[in-house]
Amino acid sequence: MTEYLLLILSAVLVNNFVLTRFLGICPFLGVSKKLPTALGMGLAVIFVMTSASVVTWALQAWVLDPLGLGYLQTIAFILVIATFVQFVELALKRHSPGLHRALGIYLPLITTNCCVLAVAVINVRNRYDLAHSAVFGFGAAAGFALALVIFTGLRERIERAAPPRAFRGTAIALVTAGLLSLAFMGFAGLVKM
Amino acid sequence: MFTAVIAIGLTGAACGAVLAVAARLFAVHEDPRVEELMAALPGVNCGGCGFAGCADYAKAIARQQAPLNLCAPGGAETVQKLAAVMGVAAAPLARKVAIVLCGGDRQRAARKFCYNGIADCAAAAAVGGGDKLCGYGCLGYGSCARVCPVNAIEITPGGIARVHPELCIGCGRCVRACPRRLIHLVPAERFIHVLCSSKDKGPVVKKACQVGCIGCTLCTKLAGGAIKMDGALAVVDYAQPLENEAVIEKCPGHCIVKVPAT
Amino acid sequence: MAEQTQPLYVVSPSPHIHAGDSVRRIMLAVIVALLPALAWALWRFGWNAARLVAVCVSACVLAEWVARRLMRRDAGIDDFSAVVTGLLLAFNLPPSLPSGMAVAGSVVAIVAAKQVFGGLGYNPFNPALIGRVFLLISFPVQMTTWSEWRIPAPAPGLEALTTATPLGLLKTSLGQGVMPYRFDAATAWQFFLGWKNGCLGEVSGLALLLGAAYLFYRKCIYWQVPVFFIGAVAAVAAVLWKLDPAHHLPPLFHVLTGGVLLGAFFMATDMVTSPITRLGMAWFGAGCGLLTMVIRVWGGYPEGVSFAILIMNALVPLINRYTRPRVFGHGRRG
Amino acid sequence: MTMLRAARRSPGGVHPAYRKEATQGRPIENMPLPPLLRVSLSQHLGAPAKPLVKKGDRVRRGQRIGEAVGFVSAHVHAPTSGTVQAVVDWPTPAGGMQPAVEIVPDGSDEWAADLAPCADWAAADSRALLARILEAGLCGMGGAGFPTHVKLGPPANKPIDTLIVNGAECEPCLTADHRLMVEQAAGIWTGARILRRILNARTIRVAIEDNKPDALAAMEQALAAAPEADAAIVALPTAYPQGAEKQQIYAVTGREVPSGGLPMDVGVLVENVATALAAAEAVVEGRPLTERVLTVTGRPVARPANVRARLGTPLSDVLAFCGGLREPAAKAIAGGPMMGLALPTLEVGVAKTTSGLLFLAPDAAPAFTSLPCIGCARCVEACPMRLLPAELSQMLEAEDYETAEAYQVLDCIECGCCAYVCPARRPLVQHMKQGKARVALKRRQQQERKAQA
Repeated sequence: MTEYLLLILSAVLVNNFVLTRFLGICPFLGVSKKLPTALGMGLAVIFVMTSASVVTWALQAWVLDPLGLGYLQTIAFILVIATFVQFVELALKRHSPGLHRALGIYLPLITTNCCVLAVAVINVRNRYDLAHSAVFGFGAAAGFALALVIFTGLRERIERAAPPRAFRGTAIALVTAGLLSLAFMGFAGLVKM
Repeated sequence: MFTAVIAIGLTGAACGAVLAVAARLFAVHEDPRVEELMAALPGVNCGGCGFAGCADYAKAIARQQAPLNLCAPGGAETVQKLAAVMGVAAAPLARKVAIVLCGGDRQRAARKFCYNGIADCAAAAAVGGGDKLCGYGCLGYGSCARVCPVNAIEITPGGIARVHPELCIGCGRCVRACPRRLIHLVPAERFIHVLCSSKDKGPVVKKACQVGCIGCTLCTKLAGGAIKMDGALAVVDYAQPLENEAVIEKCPGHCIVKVPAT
Repeated sequence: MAEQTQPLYVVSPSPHIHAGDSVRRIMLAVIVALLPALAWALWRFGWNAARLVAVCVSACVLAEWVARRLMRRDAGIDDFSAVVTGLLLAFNLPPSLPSGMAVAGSVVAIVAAKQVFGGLGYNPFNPALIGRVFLLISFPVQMTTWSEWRIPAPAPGLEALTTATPLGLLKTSLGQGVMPYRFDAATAWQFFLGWKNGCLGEVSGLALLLGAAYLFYRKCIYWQVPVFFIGAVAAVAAVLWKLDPAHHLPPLFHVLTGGVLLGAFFMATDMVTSPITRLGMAWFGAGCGLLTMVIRVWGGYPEGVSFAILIMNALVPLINRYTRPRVFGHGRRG
Repeated sequence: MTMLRAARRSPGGVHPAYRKEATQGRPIENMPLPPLLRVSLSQHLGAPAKPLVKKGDRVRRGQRIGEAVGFVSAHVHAPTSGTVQAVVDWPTPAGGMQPAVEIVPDGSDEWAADLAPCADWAAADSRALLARILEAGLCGMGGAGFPTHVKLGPPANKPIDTLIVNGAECEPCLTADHRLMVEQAAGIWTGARILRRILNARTIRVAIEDNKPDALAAMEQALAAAPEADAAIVALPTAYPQGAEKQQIYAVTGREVPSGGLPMDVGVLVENVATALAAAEAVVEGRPLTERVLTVTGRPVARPANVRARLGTPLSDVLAFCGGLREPAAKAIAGGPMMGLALPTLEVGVAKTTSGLLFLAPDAAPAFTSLPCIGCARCVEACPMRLLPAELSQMLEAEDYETAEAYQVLDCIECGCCAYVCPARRPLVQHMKQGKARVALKRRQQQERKAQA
């Protein structure tokens, strides 16, 4: 059991997908204006990444490997991820239109979110079994959500700052994200993978 | 190669089936025209039409609850596009620009006290009634300039707001931002304006400002109905044409000016 | 109507009197509070300390002046905040660090961590710590070479000189399960007085406490952050020490070594980057202490104070949001 | 059991040097009639009074010259006998333009016998007493100016069990209430009894800060001379804003007025000592409110004093009576230094709410700056309502009124403690005032939209 815990800990703190592996930056910047929206995005990404890890593992183990179609990995994974995202979008539009409108373009963009594809590919490369893939998928998504929530808090603070004209808007957000990842480097070596 | 096509084809088919079921489960009705109307609007979200943004204005048009010519930034061609989508003929909209009806900057208007507080017109007006002796004049703390989406309003070194007509898109945000209601939307081609909004009588205005309207009514005679008196204040009626430049020299209060038209 | 009886009155919103304090006086108070630690550093490390402090402070002030001119803002250096950042950055550097790196750290601290956000009050992260962590990650070797100090060897009578810091020794030797040296009252007193190596400002606990007392007197810091910070460090260390005395040192060791005292009283209590509610300060301090111990015991770096404070700085907006006091007239019967 | 300690310590608050030495020992001086009285018809909260007189009319002292308009308003009476010179729009201390009646006194100071004095008010019916209070045009003289007859008539379902007479006078520099308590303690107790009779409340508490020992002693003697059931004096610890309504109720009774609520929601009513005295004069001697005591002080003032001036006396005349300015003053303030209104001109008449006239020399008038907030949390420490002035002011600077409303900006009592301690000298109270106005406006618009939909 501690093995799974360490896996999650390493995915959330040590190799955080956003702050250490620098993946999923566009929704990280796009959705970090208001906290409720960020929480909504975090949950959506957790659902998509966890389920995508499971399904992509199944796809790899039962379809691609036996048929020797490893080279089709990316296309198949994207196909599955897109389906999940479309599913989430329809569900959200039906059950919470407010969150759907707030997330706006960034919801369908989860398909192109590199975190989702990355977790699927890493699962395959590290030869994780089903349980490990699911746990790692969940850990990676939790890391993304944690970084997103912390960054949204920071973003609401620097919205009130007065950076020079050239740094207003996304530029100052990127500088802050850089400093945040500098801080997260403290967790380097925390878990002996 | 053949097995690859079959494998990916089947996966695709499975995903398609899942989505088909989901689409029926989560069906939501939405008026298709709203997207088209949104495309026609400039998307500045300036609120000039009185709605919270282009999306709300589009929804209101789709429900036939709003006229088509409210979008000032869009101007005439937007009105045509909206009319096309709704299949309705709509009257074109004359382009309007904002103008600040006050000319008394720090050198020409006396001050009542030295103000010390937030550099914002609404805040300054609430402290001691504004630091200008004239109770109606522009305080020059830039509330309008900060609100303008296209930076068309400049606060002159003399501390008064001046609109650059060529930049103004007529969205009307500055009109709402000015606590003293000095900014009005006027037809773009007009170039003669009475730069004063003080309703005080002549002697009071003379003590407060060197370029105030002292209510001598001379301009109303010369302009032949295009300028009317509102108490002791001359007000231009923009519905009537006004070409007679003689008003500018004859005005003893020096408050009628020629603003270069665009 | 109203003739001018005398020169125009000044009219402003209420209140019309003031307690008298200003940002400048607060920064001066912090500088005065840092003097004891500075004196000990000069005495203990000699010329190196003087060089580093001079380089850092002047680099910070110059960087701020140039940045403000580039941003066409008023030259904000008269509030001494750049001097404070320079001093604190110098206190976080090993004495033997080359001046060029110190200048680089200063420029990053002032420009990247403060002025780019618009100057004092807008920066979410503590500038001095950003400078230090930047240097630690960019120049790991130079940032971890220390001066010698006399080590109380495990067996009595044996004396040895080493250049590793107490924490550095702990990290390396404990890895092989060997206790580096005995830690008893005499050693604790030696550490507290300052007879150990480490960064310029963190060596002498006594000097830091003197400065902290002055800050409390001038009401520049509140007790919540330092007490919960040191409390959390001591608590975690005590639990680990109880569970496995062979591999962990007592809590007093963890409190007296590394940057805990400097961090708790001067870095974490930086007004701009710490919470504004008392409850929030408590959580902030506890968080800093916990993360410090996590990094020290399980992390890759021997010292975790800088990273812990920076990570907690990132959480400050969330802390401020969720620790709001109950407004008068709300809650019970409101 | 006539002297009690505070039940609780109200949160936050600051301790400014209270600088009352210049005038706390000086007895009240009656000011002679000025050459011209300019009586504002809007000396109270609520709608300004409707003028009843026109140019050339002859009036006598106490004759009603302004009619209350609507429920929350108050009558205005001629402060002396004379002829009405004009009814003109004139700036008020807050800067707005309101109607005012200019009267040229004829020196006879002849009373109009409108209100019959009634000595045995104990027998009179409480509704008659309340009518007399309305007739006399009384309003809160502590500074708010809320019409007293409205306050004394709470709805039936809101019984009042405790009347608090506010003698805290926590504003630095002001000593008007202090001198009133020392010189006319008996009158204040009579007024308190009358107010209790009207409210049929059970308890009377007179709250006085413990930095006024002579006032405490005088009030205690007056109470001992005419003992009263369930009446006592509460010596409150000196702090600012101890005199604020909500804070004083909490300190004296331990009850917390709910947010957005009124003191009557917790069965308490607070009245200023000057208002109690005016109630006594209105009922016992049948005299409407025509004059009040104010402290003229500040380093630039030649002879600081407590002056009893007629309502409408131009402040320039009051200043002249106190020997004028011996050095240039940067600020002239109506009221105290913490919540007073800075005046653009001295040509404003004394109003029912003018508790002081304070002059600040240029070096003693600190200026606000727009430096950024450095998050030092001293304002959070000082706020008596436990709000977050630092966060609120930054939100209001960024015009984010929704979050400001969620952070309870409407609960701000504008006491000035936050701006007083702010090292960055930010105009926090102005941010709060603007925020409250915008949030209230937004709520009204929402209600209108809901009403239409």
